[in-house]
Amino acid sequence: MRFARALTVAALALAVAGCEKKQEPAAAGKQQAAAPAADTILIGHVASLTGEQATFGESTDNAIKLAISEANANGGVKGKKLALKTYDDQGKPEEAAVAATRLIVQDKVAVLLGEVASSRSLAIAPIADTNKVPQISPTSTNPRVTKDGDKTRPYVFRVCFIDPFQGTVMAKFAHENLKLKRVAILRDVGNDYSVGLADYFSAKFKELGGEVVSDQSFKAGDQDFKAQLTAIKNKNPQLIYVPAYYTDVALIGRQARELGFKGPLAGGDGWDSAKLYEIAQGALDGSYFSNHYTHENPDPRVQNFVKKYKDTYGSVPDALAALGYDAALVAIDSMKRATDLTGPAIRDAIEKTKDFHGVAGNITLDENHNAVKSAVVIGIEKNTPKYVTTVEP
Amino acid sequence: MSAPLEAKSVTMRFGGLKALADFNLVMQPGELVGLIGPNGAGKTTAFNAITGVYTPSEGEVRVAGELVNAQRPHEICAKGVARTFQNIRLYKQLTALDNVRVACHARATSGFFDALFLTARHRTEESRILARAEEYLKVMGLSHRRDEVSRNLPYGEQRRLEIARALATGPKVLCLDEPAAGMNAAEKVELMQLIRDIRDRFGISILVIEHDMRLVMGVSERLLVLDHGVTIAQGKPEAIRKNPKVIEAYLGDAYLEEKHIAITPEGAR
Amino acid sequence: MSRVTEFLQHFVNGLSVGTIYALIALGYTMVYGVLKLINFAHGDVYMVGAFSGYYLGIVGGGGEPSFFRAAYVTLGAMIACALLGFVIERFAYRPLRHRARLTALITAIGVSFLLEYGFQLSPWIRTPVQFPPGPSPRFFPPLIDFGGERSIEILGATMPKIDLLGLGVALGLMLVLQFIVYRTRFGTAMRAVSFDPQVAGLMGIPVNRIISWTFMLGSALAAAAGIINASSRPKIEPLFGLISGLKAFVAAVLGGIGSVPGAMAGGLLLGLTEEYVAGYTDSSYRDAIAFTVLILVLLVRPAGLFGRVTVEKV
Amino acid sequence: MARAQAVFRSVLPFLLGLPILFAIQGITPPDYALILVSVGVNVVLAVSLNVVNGFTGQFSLGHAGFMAVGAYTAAKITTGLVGVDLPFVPQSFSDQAIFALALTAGMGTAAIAGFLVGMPSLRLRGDYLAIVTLGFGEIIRSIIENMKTLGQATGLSGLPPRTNLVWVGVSAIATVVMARRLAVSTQGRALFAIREDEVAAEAMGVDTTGYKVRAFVISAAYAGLAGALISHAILLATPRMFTFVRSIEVVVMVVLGGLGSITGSIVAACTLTIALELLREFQAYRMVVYAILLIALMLLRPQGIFGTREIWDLAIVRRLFRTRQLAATGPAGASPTEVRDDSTKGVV
Amino acid sequence: MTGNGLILQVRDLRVHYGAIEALRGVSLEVSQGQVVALIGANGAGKTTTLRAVSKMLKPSTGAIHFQGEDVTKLPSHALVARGMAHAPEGRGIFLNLTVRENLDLGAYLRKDRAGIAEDAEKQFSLFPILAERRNQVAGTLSGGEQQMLAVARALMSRPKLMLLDEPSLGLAPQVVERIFSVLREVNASGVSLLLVEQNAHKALQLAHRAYVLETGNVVMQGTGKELLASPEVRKAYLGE
Repeated sequence: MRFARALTVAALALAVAGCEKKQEPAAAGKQQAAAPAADTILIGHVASLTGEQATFGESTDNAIKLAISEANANGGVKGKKLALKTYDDQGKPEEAAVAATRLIVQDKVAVLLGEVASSRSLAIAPIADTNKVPQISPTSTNPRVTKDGDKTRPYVFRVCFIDPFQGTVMAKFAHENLKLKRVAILRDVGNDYSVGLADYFSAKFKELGGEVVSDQSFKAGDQDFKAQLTAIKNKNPQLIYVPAYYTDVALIGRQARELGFKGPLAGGDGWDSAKLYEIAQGALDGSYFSNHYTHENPDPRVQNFVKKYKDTYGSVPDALAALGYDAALVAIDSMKRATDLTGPAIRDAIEKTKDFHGVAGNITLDENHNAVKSAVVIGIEKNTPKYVTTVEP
Repeated sequence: MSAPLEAKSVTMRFGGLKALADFNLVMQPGELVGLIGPNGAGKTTAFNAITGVYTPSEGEVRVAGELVNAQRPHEICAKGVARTFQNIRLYKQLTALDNVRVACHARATSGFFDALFLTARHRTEESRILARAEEYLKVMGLSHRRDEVSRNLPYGEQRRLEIARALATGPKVLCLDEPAAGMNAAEKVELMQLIRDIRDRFGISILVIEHDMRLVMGVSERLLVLDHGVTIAQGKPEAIRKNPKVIEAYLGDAYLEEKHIAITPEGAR
Repeated sequence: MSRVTEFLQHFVNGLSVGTIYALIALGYTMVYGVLKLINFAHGDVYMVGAFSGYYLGIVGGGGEPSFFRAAYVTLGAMIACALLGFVIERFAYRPLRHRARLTALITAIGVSFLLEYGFQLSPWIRTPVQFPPGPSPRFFPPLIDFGGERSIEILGATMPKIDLLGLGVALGLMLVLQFIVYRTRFGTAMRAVSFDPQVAGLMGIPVNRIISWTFMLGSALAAAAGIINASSRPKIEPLFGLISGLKAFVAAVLGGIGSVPGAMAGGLLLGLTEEYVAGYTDSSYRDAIAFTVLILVLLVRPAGLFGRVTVEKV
Repeated sequence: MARAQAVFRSVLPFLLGLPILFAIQGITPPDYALILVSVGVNVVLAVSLNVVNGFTGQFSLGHAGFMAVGAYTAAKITTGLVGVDLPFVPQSFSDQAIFALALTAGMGTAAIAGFLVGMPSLRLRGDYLAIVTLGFGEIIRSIIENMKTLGQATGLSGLPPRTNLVWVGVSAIATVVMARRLAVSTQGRALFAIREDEVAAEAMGVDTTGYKVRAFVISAAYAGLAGALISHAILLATPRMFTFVRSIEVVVMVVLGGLGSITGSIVAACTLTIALELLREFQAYRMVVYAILLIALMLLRPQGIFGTREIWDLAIVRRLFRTRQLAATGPAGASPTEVRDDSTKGVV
Repeated sequence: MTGNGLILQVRDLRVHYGAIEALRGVSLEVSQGQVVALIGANGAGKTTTLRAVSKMLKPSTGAIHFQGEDVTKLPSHALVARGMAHAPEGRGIFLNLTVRENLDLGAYLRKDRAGIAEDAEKQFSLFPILAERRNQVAGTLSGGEQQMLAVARALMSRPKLMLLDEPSLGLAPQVVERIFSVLREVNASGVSLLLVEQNAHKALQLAHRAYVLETGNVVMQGTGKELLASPEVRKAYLGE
């Protein structure tokens, strides 16, 4: 009966697994003891604090912490203090799902914030739906995040615009404002954000009568893009659209210039970071990118946020930080407006968010739970961002 | 009927080196043949060419009449040629029993499917293999070591286990590569008896490479002498011992003076 | 751009990436040569090398970008990484020297994780520098100022001067290594240890010390690669050794792991293959095609380009 | 009659296991469910990789690639057949039947992928095999990232929630039963023989190439199963879930558990998965602690948790249960395959 | 034989391979300037003894004194520094290095470049065939040439005691003669030898003293002549 023994072992292992997990509430209880549930509202955040995209998780988490401490300083919500619980997901969808489940079921968070990347938000969304806890993603721009097939996911929201809009904005800008006819695309093939933007840009630009002369790709983590850029340059485009994160864009800009490409580069909100200019060292002068906001915006709200963030963390907030901050603000605002602090009540309140003044633009949620807001186009001159124009949806 | 094993002008070249030249051997059923020669004479090369470890550069190897030149060792093994190794190559972390059972596998007919779904065929096969393996262990006097990990066995028993393992593949021809290396005189005498017993009991042909003259002369019915890859002599032990070429290349003068090199087991005790 | 120029431009680009791969691959191959261990943390040593240069460049300064500053930062980083290599070998690998090789591979993975995730932590030292650097990328300061034009043109193909210098330094280091390995007492001892550590001990060679030195040498080369790469592509972050490390490992295997000329050839071959694949075919399949080339080479030559297959004695 | 008996024996572990699994499924709160799923999936992965790395002694680093093949195949089937009901049966049953079909198909395609990868690459040894399997894994991922029908980098989302603890449990049992039956069968011993000494195995009639490929194919099939399960648990299949880092995680489990030890793999898979979960509180420090844990464990127990032995071979367990010595329980002994691959000896 | 005349003294040496005890308390002595032979069947523990003495293996218990100094705990390379050389079983030639590099490695711990070059020439005159191949990779040498190289390399460290493991293994008779005559010369120049040899006849002819090992134990010892004359030895090891 050897297999019987094997079976026992398997069962035992599962049981052990179960038991060990059972002890966990004790561990989690410590936190709860420090912040008793009665007068605290817990907000959950799933973020990539480690791994390839750790920098994004760090940005949003910092900004959310800021928003929460501000809210607490202003008296909290419904007389209760807010507390944040962040779990790391290493940038992996499976981990994001587990982390979200744990936040919802075990830590009983009122609202779930995150994730930055669409692929991870997609893993969290069904869990938020099933458990009836609202999820607000700061920056997941893939249209499918808030969709379950054709239906809109009732508990999933975002405070950013979506890829089709942003891709179109830049296509229109390139075609109409810059009057360009020939563009090339360089996309991060392993990144859903980049692929999505590139596809929508390409479709719109062609629709407007332009030509995409070259469509090249790279992979996040690559250091050298000269092969693709040489191929692109050989096709003589007037502009290169690089819908990628600033972590890669700066190097792409430098190498494009080293190869003698003189035209503009263009991109999306992923470009927005002070690091971009620090690393590019002027290589991106003359380029444009679409964004949710500009930190030059004189609105005191924006300036206040930029200053606080800089004081606390020592760097200028990037778009991810701004949107993370907005996501937290929307959550807090909705909780204030909600009839009670149950999931469905907060959900209803979030859904009614209209013309909310975030640091990254005014947020009105449409029937698909996407933020309807204008995009700004920012140009880079002398290695500093300059506001160029606003594109309404 | 064709001979169980036949090598016809087999030549092995490595780069420019001719390790074995024009090697001819016909093993008759039930025959005991010794293969001797100085180190590096090409004895093990001959073994490797016969058992498929090497593919002969020229010539033919036939097992029971079938040409097996390009075949891989496991195919040749399945056709009935088994071997042991000069430097013992047991499965060190497996038990004695399992070492032999692996060899029984050469004759197994069940597949992975049977093993995973515990078919009736699998069960009968397993019990058959177990019985066979235990029998071979018994024949080689290793039953008491059945469940011991093979690397923990004493040297002599490892040698015997290797023979048991080779036998378990159910060969028609058994090739033993220096089976007595590292055995003491008493063990060697036992081994000699054992080799004869195996031949009688299983009716197989045995080819032995051995340095110990007493053993190989005592046990072989026929001897082949290799030197620098060339067969310099072959014939009955008595004749080989007196062959001047062999004495010059290998045996040395000392052997001329010996009167009774081939000793009987009784004589040794 | 004419076809010839384009071809040449790709060649120049591929060369500059290939030398980086080659320098890292040398470390893999040397460590493998003496220990038969895939030093999984080697890519991260490369990363640490770049960061050491970054910190030295900021703190030590050395003033304005100059040749002196470049030399000082490069050598400093090489020494720092040599020490790191020593520590890794001494504490993570040596205790497992006589164990199964996969065991040491797991500690190597552990060390790799430790460096990657350790460097991703948010800083606990804030002045005069921030350490650990945290996940967001940092700008590697320019070490050398060429003044005037930053690039030169060769038959229509452009090459930044910094890349040219990097190429020169890399080739120089490879020559030095070649000299060390094949012309010095230490090199002979290293090759002896690589062939048979036990017998090497019988010659009076202090095997442990040779292995330590080999580790340090390999790590120093990785640091140099880190600096050269960061000078030309001045963005460094804690995970940037991961992909380069993997690619360099592929290059080492391609060349025949354990072979010094093999690592150089493998690195250059991989760099050029990637470049031409991305430049002339579909760049989205770049990695896939690079790996396919690797697999095809290995199927034809199972021990890599320069590796020798030894027939097992039966 | 004998046939019926054989069938009964063959499925007995599942008959015994199912009620337990349903009970576990019934009582497990939802937050533990997902963790148990990932524990189970890791058990499937580790045990199946052990068949190649531990039993056969071949160093494969491509498990994640096969997971991806299985996951995408199954996802394509379940999303394609969403809303399709089998006639005459309740809908829930129909869903489960379709899922079973999807899992089987996932195993099948992964097995085919395993065959295609294994056939050419298994002539290579040691690190060369490792790098080639890693390369194939990356090629598979690269192809997925470029295929529009597979959703490119975004992957396939909105998969129906079909994975539950019963499916995972059954899969884990199936994997363990597979490995165990293999370990005590003549086929499994042939694999051990290949690990111990390939030349001798070949000489004793083991078709080493054929057996290595078979082990590889079986292992790949179960990796495909694991991929299909995890993707239907988080309702998503993206290329990012199947990077080489995932393969490395599985190798870590196998080595930590002890090469060749099935129970070792199970324990290591459970321990590591749960440890990582417990460490989640540490946020960014989590992976640092994990790394230190890994190094410390390996330095303290270099042969893995159980060496090549099984849990019941350990003296302390023996004393506890007074089990009779099992006849030939696979390999025993202290250190795992101490193979120093000298194929490139001294080319420096 | 006085204690002062001993160059090597081994007491109660035990070596374990896992659970197996390969040496079960071997004691032996080598006097200054003597040739001592170890004979015995394969697996009796001869090679293990040599390896334990030169620290290729770690002995479990026992004491080793070299030139009066306790060297039980020292590593291989420290023993070389003290004047012990070991030409291991299977010759241990670095097949990837040239003949000259192999010789240079033999003198690894010596610093006198001139002396090393001089000694290398000395070896070349002792083995002219090696001189012809000095820049050839050792892997291309024949077995006999490799064995000569192994002996030459061991001599490069100017040892006081040389351990030799099966120097005649696999060699043609005339090469064996050559090796043994070299060994005689070497010994005459004052180097003590501890020799493991399967060719017991040759070994005992050369040896001043000899030990017979069986299954990890010394079962007999005496002068070379005594053992040559012993009926047991003649029967068991000389094939008579």
